[in-house]
Amino acid sequence: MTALLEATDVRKSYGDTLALDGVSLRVDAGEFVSIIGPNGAGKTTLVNVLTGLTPPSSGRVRFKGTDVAGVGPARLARLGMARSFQLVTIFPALSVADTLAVAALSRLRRSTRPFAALSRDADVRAAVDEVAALFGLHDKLERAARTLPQGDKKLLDVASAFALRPDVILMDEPTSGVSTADKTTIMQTLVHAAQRMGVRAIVQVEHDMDIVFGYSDRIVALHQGRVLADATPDAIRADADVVRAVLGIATTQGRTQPGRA
Amino acid sequence: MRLTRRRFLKLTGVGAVAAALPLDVVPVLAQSGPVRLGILAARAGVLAPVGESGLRGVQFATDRINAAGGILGRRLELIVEEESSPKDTVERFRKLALSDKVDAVSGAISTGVGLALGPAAEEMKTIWLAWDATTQKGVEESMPKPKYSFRSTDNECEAVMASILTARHWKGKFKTVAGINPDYSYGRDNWAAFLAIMKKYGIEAQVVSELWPKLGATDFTSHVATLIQAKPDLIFSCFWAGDTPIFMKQAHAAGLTKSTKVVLTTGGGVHESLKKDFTPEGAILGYNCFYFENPKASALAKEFTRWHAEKFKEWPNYESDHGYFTVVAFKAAIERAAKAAGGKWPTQDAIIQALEGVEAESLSGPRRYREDHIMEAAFFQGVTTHRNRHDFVTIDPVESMSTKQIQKPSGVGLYDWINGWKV
Amino acid sequence: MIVRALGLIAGAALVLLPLAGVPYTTTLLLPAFGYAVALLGLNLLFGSTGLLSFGHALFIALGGYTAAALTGRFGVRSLELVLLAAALVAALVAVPIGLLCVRYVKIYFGMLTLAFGMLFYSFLYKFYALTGGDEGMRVLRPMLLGRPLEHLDTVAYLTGPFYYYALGVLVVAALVMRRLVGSPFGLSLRSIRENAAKAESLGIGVRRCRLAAFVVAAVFGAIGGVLLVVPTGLADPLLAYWTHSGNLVFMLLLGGFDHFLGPVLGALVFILLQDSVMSLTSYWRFVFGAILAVIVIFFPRGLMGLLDARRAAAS
Amino acid sequence: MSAVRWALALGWPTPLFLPVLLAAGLALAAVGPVIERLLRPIYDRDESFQLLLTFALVLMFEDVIRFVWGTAPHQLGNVYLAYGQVRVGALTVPTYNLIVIACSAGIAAGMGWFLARTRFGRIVRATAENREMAAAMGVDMTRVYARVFTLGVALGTVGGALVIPATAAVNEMGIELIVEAFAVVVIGGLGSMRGAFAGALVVGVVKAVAIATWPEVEMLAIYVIVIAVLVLRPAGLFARATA
Repeated sequence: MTALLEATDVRKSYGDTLALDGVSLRVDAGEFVSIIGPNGAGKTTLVNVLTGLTPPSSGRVRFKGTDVAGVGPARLARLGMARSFQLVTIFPALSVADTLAVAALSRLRRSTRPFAALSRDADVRAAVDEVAALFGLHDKLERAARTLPQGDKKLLDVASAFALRPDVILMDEPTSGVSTADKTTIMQTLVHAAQRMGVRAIVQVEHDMDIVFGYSDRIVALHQGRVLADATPDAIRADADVVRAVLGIATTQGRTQPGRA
Repeated sequence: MRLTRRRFLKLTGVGAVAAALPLDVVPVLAQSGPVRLGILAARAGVLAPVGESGLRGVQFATDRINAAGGILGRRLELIVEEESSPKDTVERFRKLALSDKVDAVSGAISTGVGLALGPAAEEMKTIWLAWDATTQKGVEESMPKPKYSFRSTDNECEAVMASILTARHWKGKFKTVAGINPDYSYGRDNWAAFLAIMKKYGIEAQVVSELWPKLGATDFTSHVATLIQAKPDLIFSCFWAGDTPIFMKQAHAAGLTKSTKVVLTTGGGVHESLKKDFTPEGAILGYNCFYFENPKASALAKEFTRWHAEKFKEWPNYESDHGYFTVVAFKAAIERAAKAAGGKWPTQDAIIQALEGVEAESLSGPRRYREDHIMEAAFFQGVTTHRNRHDFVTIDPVESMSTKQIQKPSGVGLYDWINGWKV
Repeated sequence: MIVRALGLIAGAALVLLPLAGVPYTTTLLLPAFGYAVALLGLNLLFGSTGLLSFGHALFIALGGYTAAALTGRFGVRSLELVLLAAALVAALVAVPIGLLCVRYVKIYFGMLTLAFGMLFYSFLYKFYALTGGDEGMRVLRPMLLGRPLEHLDTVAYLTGPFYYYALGVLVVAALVMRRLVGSPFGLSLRSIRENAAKAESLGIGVRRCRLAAFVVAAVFGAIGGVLLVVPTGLADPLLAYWTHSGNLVFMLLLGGFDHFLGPVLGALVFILLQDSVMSLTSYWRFVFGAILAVIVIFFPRGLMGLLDARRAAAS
Repeated sequence: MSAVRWALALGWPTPLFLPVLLAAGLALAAVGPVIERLLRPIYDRDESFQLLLTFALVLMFEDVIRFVWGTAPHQLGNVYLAYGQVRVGALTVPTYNLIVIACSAGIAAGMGWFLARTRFGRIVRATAENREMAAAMGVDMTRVYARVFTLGVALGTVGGALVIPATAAVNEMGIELIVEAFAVVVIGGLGSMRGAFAGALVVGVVKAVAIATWPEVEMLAIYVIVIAVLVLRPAGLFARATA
C-alpha cells in the first residue's frame, strides 16, 4: 500500500545552516501524527517542505503517490493537502463567511470564475455553513476576521484549512496562543471535524505534551534536523534519550512561553 | 423617512456641489459689455518662462488698448487659462469657447498643443491666434486650410536666417559641423533646414555629430564630451530654453567653445542668462522677432522695454512681441471689419476676413497676417559681443530679415523653396 | 441608503445633463467618464488585489494610440472596433508586463510599473517616425454604432451621441466590474490582498489571479484611454508620463478605493475640482498637491470613506 | 528619494561660493523635521502611500518655487567657472567638477563611517533591519526617524547645492530628476549605501555611452536597466538577499 504522504531523505539548507538533514517520514490513512522537538529542530521547515511552500534541497516528497516536492502550496491544496500556520493566519478584513468561502470555492474549483455571482452559490453557502457549525463560528459569519477574539481567529484559521476537505491536514501548533483550558476544546473540535469532513490523516507540530500524548497515533521526534525517534506515544515515553533531548526542553518551553502566538 | 438634521445637511451639501458645478450659462450680449479674449499661457515646466513672457506682451497691449478707449468703445477683457498637456489644453480651450464664450483665443507655444488646438479651433468655431506652436510636419496634416486658426511664423525661419548668416560670415572657414538640438519637431525641423541650406550654398560640411537631448535637459556633460570627441568646426543649436545657458556653460568649462564656431538660432529667448563668463564673442545668436536693444527700435518698443524692465526687472524677449501682436492684430481686424460694415460691430466671419492680410504695429515694427493665416514679421540676429553695459552678451551689428525673405511662401514645400533659391 | 440615494440623484443628473444646455460642463464630463472606466480597472488592482500601480497611464496611452492609429492611419472609424482593438492590444501588452510585475508586491510592484510606464513614454517620445514624437498622433472622429454622424458639428457630436455613448460604456464597464468584484474571482483577489500566503495555502493561484487582475485593469485602462482621446482628437506621449499615472492614483484615492463606486466618484470630483481650481488660481498644482497630501495622511479611504463614516455616525 | 527632490528645490536661491552654498544647503535641512512630522502618520502603511505623498509634494513644490523665484532659470554664474580648469592630457576638465567628485566621495565615506562606526549609525541600521526589534530594545523610534529624515534632507539639499553651479535651477527640475533619482535608488537597491553610489554611476555611465553612440535610446536605456534590475535582482545590485 502506498503511503498517503511520504518524505524520503529530505535535506534543506539555508546558506551554511542545515535545517533538515535527511528526514524520512511516512503518514498513512487514518493516522494522527505529531511532530515534536525543541526549537530549531526543523519542525516548521519540515511542514513547509511537506506543504510545498519550501522546495527541499534534496530528497523526495510524495503525496498520494505523486512527487510534490516544491510544487507550491496552491497546487498541493488542490491535490488535497491543507495546512494551518503557527502564527494565526487570517484575512483580516474578510468576514468569517468569506474566509471559509475562499476555501470552499477552491475545493469546488470555482476560485477563478469571473462572472458567477458568489452570493447565489448554494454549494458554497452550504459548505460554509457546515464548516462554521463544526467550529462554532456559525453565529459570527458576518464578522470581519480581525474583530474576532484570539481563540476564534485560531479556529477560523484551522477551519478554513478544513473547508478544503483535504485528505491530509498539516497543522503547525494548532493550540499555540490558546489558554490551557481552551486547548482541549480545540482538539476535540478538530478531531470531530476531521471525522465529519472525511480528512484521512492529521499531521501536527505541537509543543504541549499533554495534547501530543493524548491524541497522537504516532510521534516523530526531531532533533537538529534529524529524526530522533518515530514511534507510538508509549514507545516514545519509554525512550530515555528522547525524553531527555526533546521532552525535557519542550515541556520547559511550554511553561516559560505560555502566550506564544 | 425622518429628515434628521444630519441628513438635511447632507442634502444641502449636494446642493452646494451642484452650485459649484461650472455652469456655462453666462449670457453674452454680442454688442455690449467687454470684448472677451481667452489666453492660453504655459505656467509650469520648461515652457513656463515663455508663457509668462507672452502673457506680459498681451497684458501690455491690453492695458494700452483699454487706456485708449478699448476696441470700438468696448473694453478688452482677458480670461487667462493654462497651457499644459495637449489634452488638458484642448479642454481649457473648450472652456474658453463654450463656457466663457470668448470672442477669440490667443496663445499656445508647444507644438504638440498647437497641433491639437488647430482642429479644436475649427470644431469650436473659435478664432485662435497662436503665439508659436507651428511645425512643418503636423500642420499640413491637421490644419490643411484653417478658417479659425491663425498661425505664427514658421518654425524654421530662424534656422533659415542663421544659416544665411553662417554662409555669409563663415563660408569656407569650417569643414565639420555638429548639431545639438532639442528632441522634438522644432529641433528636428531647424537642423534639417540648416543642412539643406548649407548644401544649397555649396558648403560641403561633414556632419560629425547629431545630438538630441530632451527639451529642458539640465545636464550636458555627456553631450559636451561627445562633441569634444567629434571635434566639429561649428556647432549648430536651436536651444531656446533654460538648456541654452547650461549647455554653453558646460561647453565653455570643458574648453569646447574656445575654437569652435557656435550658432545659436534662438538663444535670445533666454538672452539674459547667456552670461559673458561663458558665452563667447563672435557667435551667431538669434532673438527670433524681437531684440530688446535694437538701435532702430520704435518709440513703442522702447516704451515696452522700459515698462518691462521696470516692472519685472528683466529685459523682454520675443514671446512678448508675439503675444502683443495677436492682440493688436485682433483689434485692427475688428476695426477694419467694422469700417467695412459701416461702423456696426462686425460678425465673426467678417473679423476672420479682416484678419487675413491685416497689418498692425508690433513691438518689432509692422507685422501682418498673410492670407493663408501665417504671420509675417522681421527677425533679428547677429554676432555676439561683450561690449555692452550688461553681464550677458548682446549682438552687434544687429541684422534684420523679413519673413518675406526667410519664410517659405504660401503653398510651397520648404525644401522645394530652398532648392529654388538663387545664391 | 444615503449613498444609494445620492448615487441615484447623481445618475439622473448625468443622464439629463446634455439637455440642460450647458455644453461646456457636458464636454467636461467626457474625460471624467474615460478616467472612471480606467479607474474601475485600476481599482481592481489596488482596491481588490492590493497592488498599487504607478504606471497605469501606460495603458491609457496604449488605448489612445490604438485609437489614433486605427482612425488616422488605417481608416477604421467604427468606435466599437476601436474599443475592441484597444482592449486586445492592452491585453497582449499586459500579459508579458504583468508576468514580470506580479512577482512583486508593494513598493516593488509600484516601481516596476512606474519603470514600464516611463519606458513606454520614452518610446512614444523618441520613436518619432512611428509615434509622431512629442506631436503625438491625430485621432479622427469615430462612427458610433456604425453611424457616421457627419451632419453634427463637433460640439453637438460630443455633447450628444458621444456623451451617451461614453456614459453607456461607463455603465457597462461598471456593471462588468461589479460582477467581477462580486464573483469568486473577486473574492480570490481580496483574499490575496489580505494575506497572499494564506490564500496560496487555500489553493488560490496567487500569481495567476494577480496577472488576471493586471490584464483586466489594463483592458479597462485602454478602453478609458480611447474615450479620453476622442474628445481631444490627439494622442500624445504625456498620456503615459508618470505624473499622469500619479493623477490616476490621486483620483482613486480621492474617491475611495475600498468602495465599488469610489473610482467613478473620484474621476468626477477630480475633473470638476480641477476645472474650478484652475480657473481660480494659476497655483492649482499647489492646491491639488495639498489636497492629495491631506487625503493620504488623514483620509486614506477618500470621499466614499467619509460618506461611510458619516453614515456610521448617523445610524 | 523625496529628499533629493526637496534638495534641488530648496538648494536654489543661494549665494555665491561653495562653502556658503553648502552651509545654505545644510541650513535648509531645517525643513526636515517639519516635513517628517507630517509624514509620521503614514509610516505604518504600505510604502506605496509614501510614493504617493512624494507625488503630492512634487506638485506643491513646483508651485512654491514658481511663487517664490518665478519661472526663469536661475544660475549661479561664476561659482562654476571661478575655480578654473585643469588639463588632464588632452582633456580640459573644469576644476569645479573635480571638487564635486571629491565632495561626493567625502560625503559617501563619511556616511559609511557614520553608519558603521557610530552608535547612532548602528541604531539606524538596526532600525532598518527590524523596526519592532529595535523598538523593543528601547530605541526611541520617533527620534530616530526625525533625525534620519533630517539627515536625508540635508544630504539632498547639499547635493542640490553642489550641482546647481554647474547647471541652472529650473522649475521642472523636480519632476524630471525625481524619476532619475528613483532609477538610481532602484538600481542600487533600496536602503543600500554602496548601492546608491553604484546606481548613480550606472545611470551616469549608461547615459553618457548612449549619448555618444545611440542618442535615441538614452532615456529608454535607463528604464530598461531599472526593469532588468528589478526583475533579476529586486533587492538591487548590492543589497543583501532580503527584499
